[in-house]
Amino acid sequence: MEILYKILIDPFVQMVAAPDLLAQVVWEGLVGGVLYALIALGFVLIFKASGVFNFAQGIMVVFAAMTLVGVYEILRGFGVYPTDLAAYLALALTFCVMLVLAVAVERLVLRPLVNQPDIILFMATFGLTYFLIGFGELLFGGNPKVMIAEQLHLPRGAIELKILGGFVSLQKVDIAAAVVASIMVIMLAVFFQSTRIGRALRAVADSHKAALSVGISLEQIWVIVWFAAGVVAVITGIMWGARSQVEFSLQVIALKALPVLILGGFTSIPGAVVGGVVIGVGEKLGEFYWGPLIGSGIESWLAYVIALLFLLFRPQGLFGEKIIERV
Amino acid sequence: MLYRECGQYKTSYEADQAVFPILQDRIGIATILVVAFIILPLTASNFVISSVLIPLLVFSLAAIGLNILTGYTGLISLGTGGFMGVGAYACYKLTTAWPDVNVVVLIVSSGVFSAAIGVLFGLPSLRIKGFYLAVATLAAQFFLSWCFIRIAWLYNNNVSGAIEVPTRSMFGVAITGPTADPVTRYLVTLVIVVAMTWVASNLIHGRIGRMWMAVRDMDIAAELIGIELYQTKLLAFAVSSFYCGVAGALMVFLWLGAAEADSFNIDQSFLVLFMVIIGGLGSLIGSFLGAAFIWGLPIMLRAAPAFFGLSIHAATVEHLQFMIVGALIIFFLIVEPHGLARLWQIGKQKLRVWPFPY
Amino acid sequence: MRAPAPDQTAASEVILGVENVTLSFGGVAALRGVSFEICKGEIRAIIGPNGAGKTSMLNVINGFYQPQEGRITYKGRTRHTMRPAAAARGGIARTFQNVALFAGMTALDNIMAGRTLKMRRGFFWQALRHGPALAEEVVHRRKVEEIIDFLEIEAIRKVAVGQLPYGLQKRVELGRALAMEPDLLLLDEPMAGMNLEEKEDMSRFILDVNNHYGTTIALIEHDMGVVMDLSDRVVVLDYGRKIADGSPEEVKADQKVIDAYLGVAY
Amino acid sequence: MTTVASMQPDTIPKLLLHNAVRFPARPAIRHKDLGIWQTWTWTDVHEEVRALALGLEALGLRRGDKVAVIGANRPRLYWAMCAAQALGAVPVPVYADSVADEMAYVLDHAEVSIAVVQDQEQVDKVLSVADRLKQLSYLVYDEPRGLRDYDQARLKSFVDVQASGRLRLAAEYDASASFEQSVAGQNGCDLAIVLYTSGTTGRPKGVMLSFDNVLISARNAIAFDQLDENEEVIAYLPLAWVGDHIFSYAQSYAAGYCVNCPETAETVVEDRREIGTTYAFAPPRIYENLLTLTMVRMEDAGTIKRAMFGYFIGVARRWGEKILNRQRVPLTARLLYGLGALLVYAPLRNRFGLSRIRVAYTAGEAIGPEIFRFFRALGINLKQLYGQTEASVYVTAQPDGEIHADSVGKPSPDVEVKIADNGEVMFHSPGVFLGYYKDPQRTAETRTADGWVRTGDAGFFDPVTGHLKIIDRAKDVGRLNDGTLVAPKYLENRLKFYPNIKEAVAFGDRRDYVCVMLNIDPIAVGSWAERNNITFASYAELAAHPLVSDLLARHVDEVNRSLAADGPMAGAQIKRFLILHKELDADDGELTRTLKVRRGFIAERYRVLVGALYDGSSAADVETEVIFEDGRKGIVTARLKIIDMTTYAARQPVVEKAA
Repeated sequence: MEILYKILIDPFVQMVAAPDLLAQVVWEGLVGGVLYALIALGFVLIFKASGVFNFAQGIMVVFAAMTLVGVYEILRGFGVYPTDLAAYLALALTFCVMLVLAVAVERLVLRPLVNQPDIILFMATFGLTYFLIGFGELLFGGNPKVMIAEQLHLPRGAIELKILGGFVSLQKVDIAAAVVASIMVIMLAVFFQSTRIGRALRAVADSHKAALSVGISLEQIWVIVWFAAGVVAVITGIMWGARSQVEFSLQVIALKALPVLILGGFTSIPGAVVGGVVIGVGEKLGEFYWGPLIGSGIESWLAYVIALLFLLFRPQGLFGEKIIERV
Repeated sequence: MLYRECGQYKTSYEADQAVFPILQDRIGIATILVVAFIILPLTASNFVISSVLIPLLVFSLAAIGLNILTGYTGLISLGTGGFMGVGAYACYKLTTAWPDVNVVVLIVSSGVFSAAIGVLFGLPSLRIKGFYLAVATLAAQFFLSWCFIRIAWLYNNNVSGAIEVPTRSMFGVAITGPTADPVTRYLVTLVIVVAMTWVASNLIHGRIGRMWMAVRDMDIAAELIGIELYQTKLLAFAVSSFYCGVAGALMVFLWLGAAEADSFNIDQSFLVLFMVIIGGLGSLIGSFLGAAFIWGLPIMLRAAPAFFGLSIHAATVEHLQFMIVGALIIFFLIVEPHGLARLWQIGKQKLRVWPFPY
Repeated sequence: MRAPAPDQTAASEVILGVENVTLSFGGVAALRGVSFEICKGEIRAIIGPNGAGKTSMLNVINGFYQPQEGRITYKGRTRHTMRPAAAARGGIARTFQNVALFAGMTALDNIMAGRTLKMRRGFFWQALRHGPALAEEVVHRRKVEEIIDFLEIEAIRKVAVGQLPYGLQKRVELGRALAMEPDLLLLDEPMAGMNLEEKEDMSRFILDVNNHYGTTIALIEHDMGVVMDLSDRVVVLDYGRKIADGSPEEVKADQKVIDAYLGVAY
Repeated sequence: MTTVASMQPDTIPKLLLHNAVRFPARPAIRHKDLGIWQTWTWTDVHEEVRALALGLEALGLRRGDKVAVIGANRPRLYWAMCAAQALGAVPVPVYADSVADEMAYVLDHAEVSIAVVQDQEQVDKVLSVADRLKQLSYLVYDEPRGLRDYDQARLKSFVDVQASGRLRLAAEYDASASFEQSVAGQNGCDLAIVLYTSGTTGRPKGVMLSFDNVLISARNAIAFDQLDENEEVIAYLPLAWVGDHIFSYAQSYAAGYCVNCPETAETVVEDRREIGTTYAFAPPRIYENLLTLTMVRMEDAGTIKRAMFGYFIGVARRWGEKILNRQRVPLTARLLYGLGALLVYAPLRNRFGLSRIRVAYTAGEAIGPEIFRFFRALGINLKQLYGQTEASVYVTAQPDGEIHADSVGKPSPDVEVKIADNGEVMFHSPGVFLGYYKDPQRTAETRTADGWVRTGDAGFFDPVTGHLKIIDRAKDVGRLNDGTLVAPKYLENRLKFYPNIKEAVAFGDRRDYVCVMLNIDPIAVGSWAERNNITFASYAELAAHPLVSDLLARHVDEVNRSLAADGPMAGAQIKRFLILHKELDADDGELTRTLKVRRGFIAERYRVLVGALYDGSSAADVETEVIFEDGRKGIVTARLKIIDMTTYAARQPVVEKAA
């Protein structure tokens, strides 16, 4: 009885008791969710177009961030000045690196493995992950770096809102992140809906022939999506890096994107966003209000359990197309 | 060439259905067993035994477990590490609860617990498939490693949060704990692994194995010939987790001697998954080859610089190792997606039809 | 064409009855109030132009699809929904239009798999694979070998079915179905994509199955010649409706059928 | 020998009883059926045969009746022969692939009263001509498959017949005794079997052999090659062929060794490998096919492997023969050969299923020296023998260590051989047949009053080795208008030694020069074509391809060169040849059932072509009627190119060294 009360009633009582706290928690979750969403976005892009479940998305984020910072440091080393110039130069170069990466992946991994079963491609991206970890650490060393947030003129500090009879503080970086994320989603949506390439990419998801009929070769499409995913990774890297620091252990956040995808469906961009937010918020709420009951740290798995329960009722995800089995 | 099958004819189905119908194969297996049971214990150094051979056996067993699920039944799992952990912690609890029960018995029976957990997390497998299922197992992985940290009862509330293997002996010989001699631990592990491999091959070559593979290859057709998909999948989960569990127990009790939650994290799951993929999905031999490759490669890479008299910074070696392993995984998937086992098969076939190409 | 098998002319006892079955996917109707009967021991052909709902009909019969309306009476027991596994246990076997074999297994294992339902030995014995389990395995291997002999596929017994030519794959699939010792055998275009010789063989096998084991057979086929030779009675579907039902000759003469097939090779 | 033989059981049924006591638990016969080698010991066979015999007796089979045995090599069909013999009836094996009409002739001529057949196919054939067979009372079939709806009146299943026999054993106290009586009631001089030989001309003749004929020959051969009960043979040649009858039946009973029946025709090679035969008997084409197959497959092998293979085959050709004949060879050669054995020879023997072979015979036709030496070089003890149905096989055979590629060996034990004035080979032996069934006239033509048999083959004894050499059919040895000797078969064999040439038909008798018609070997030439990326849709198209005719022209030229060095044959070089548009086929009557060319028939059938060959025209149109498997008839037309060859002046004959 006691325990039931603790689980079913008590948390909500607390929420009502301190709405500002609730708001704060939700906001935290929201921001976390946005970042999940960004990573999920990378997954979706690639999965949509090449049916590859890209486990390497996580490391791509870290790699991008590392490259950005690394390149920046090098440029500074050459005495490029002012700092913001160096920063933006570094950003530009990072994009180039991601493009190179995309091309390399297409040439060395995807093309030779075309028509292999999904599991094989999935494993290949594991190999890619390992490789990038080793490569990155070799280049930039294993220890954490600080994101060049201010050089990139990311807002700093926090806004203190006096609402709900209390204080809710919003980190400007987080706001920026949210904004950037939304902008990017919109851009992608537009890209997919109303550009030729975008339509081609959508077509690929359905059938490769369709794509060719649009006049774009599969190879090109792969390069494009992987580059797009790379760009997303850079942004994600900056945002994430700005909140904490940049280190290789971050790559496990890739796994966090999985439940998000489950919710959103592997092929839906809005799904990724919504899923991300749901997971982010759910996680924080769970951690904050229910966590203490069973020893904290439930963040680490709550997301998956949420996804799992959700799966049982809607296997194809929120926005995923319904799967009809033909016999 | 080496295979001279002329004159090997079968007059009974028992002989024809045998796991190794070809004489030369039987000889080969016999030799391997002799080497493993007699030659190696006598010749190999303690280092080789305790940090190469034993882990190799342990991982092979885990790989077999995962292979039963992923390779034979076609269900991807990322929870191997977790299931191994269950085995390990269960074994720890058992040995500390019943100090005088034979530890080998406890090691094997600890698999039962992981089997149970495996079935629990296998329940969604009816509704969901492929990567979605992978997520379910991922949930298992993270939930379990959380348990290993948070539930102090599992490690008898000791401050370190780690489990220390108590010394247990059999026929007066210490086989677990710090005092146990590597060779003894090796032999015990070997016996368990060989026995369980034998059982696995029995299952796979019989009705149950065919049911698993049927589900893997074409679940619709499987249903059509009267196979209950759900039960079959759950059975696969149970057996698979059992093997992983025992592997986990062996890992702690006969290899590491101690472990904490981190020993069973997601990386462990991936490691075993690599072994299965590189070794070859749906092949027992592959499980061994894969384990040998994935476990042996880094060791060799670490040894390499010294071997060539180069002095490279340890960290650098570490990084290079990551790169090479990653690259090799991709390389293998490209040249032979069906893994080392297939390479072995092809080689064998070549020897059988020698000197002809086909 | 063929001498009717004695038992079937004797007592035309109904083994399967389909009563105004209606099936639709999200508004698209595949079957509309179809009814017909299959008698014990006969060879019943289901024909019709593409998209007539033939395959859907088979899928309803062995429980892949659940009809929105209508009833299926099998061996006197009426049921509305049924799972394929249950149908299998009830003695309904089936082959597919585009072969659905277990690609990773040998021809032998594929057919052995067909015996699954008949094998009893539990996990424990399976794990030992000696004594009872092995004995059982041997008994069923023998049964399977009889089928292999029957279908004349000795030479490919131990070849992985993936590597077999299409015609042989179809044979193996038939073998797997036979291994279940079914009372009702559903064949979905058993001769699709075969050359003349293979078709002749397959026809012979189908007749022999019906004649040798007295198995009731319902088959979908495009090749009219084959249908006319093999079947005792024919149901004709068009756009999910039954438009004719009767002996091959009657059906052939039926104006509705001819119209439906207008333009289709006849 | 004869004396020894006479002390042993003198009929096959007696041997059965004898073996059941001698080797009760030894395997007598195996059949790969339902995926495994089903095995019957001599005890089992005794039981089976007795049951069948009693059953057949119940069907009214009496002493002297004829029992046709039609089908593939199956234990039950062999038992049927023995069961019939046990009752004093006479088995008449019939070629299973003969068309209904041929079958009708044999069954009718032999006055068969019961036919034991394998399956529906044979039943259908027999029933289709049943109205012409007055005597035929019952058809006993082995496989019931597909026969359910047949009118069962004259059909009996093998199982039922045996069952009725077993019933008698149970019911009648003296059944078993009466069986043994009837076995004991016969002796060596009784008629054992009638084998119909599809002679190169005219209707088949029924060769009557007594138990003595069969068994004495069999025992002599067993002694000659030191065979015992441990041999394993594969039975896959037609039951009606004397070779199979002696090797897979008579000798098995006499020596007590095990006969193995393959699962299906396609799996013979596989099954042979599984069993690992120790004693084999086959016409040359079987070995030719093995060699062709080997060469074709090695063509597809990787470069290194091909080189390795080529090198060691070279080593084998150089030393293998000597080593096999226990001659002195340098140590290095031995070592090389040993290495080769590890890498090539032993694996090849394994692939051929000849790893355990002790003695392998080739007979019925001349075998190409190349082929012959190839197998011997691999360490396979391949030997030639010269035999005839009329002789219960054995006329001459090569003793171990006395092997010459171009001879057929010395007279077998108890056999006397002489050369008639016209060059025809004649023999006299315990194996000499009783006569042709119901054909005293042709019997008289073949066998002289004092028991010498005309083989119809021309030959001579090699003065050096004392071995017999066969040139050709005596009647076929002709002369060109200028008087030079022509031995068509001799030419044909020379040509057929080339893997690319499947069949050859030579003409020349009473003509100005020699011409030949060739059949390409579809496998060999086919793969050659693929390697030279020559595309072709049909046999005819391939045969007509100019590059193919060039290829064959080269072979013919080589033959001409070698003929030039061939003393008496030097004059008979080939002037012109053409390549036939279709394969010569037994179903079209162009080959005999034992696949020998029927030159006369072909000359008649392709009159046009022969004409064209001799009227100097450069091409000829041909139109042939062919009979398809299902009996339908069709017309094949083609325009064939005729190629002119150069001939060479005769050179001093070089004596061919043995190996």
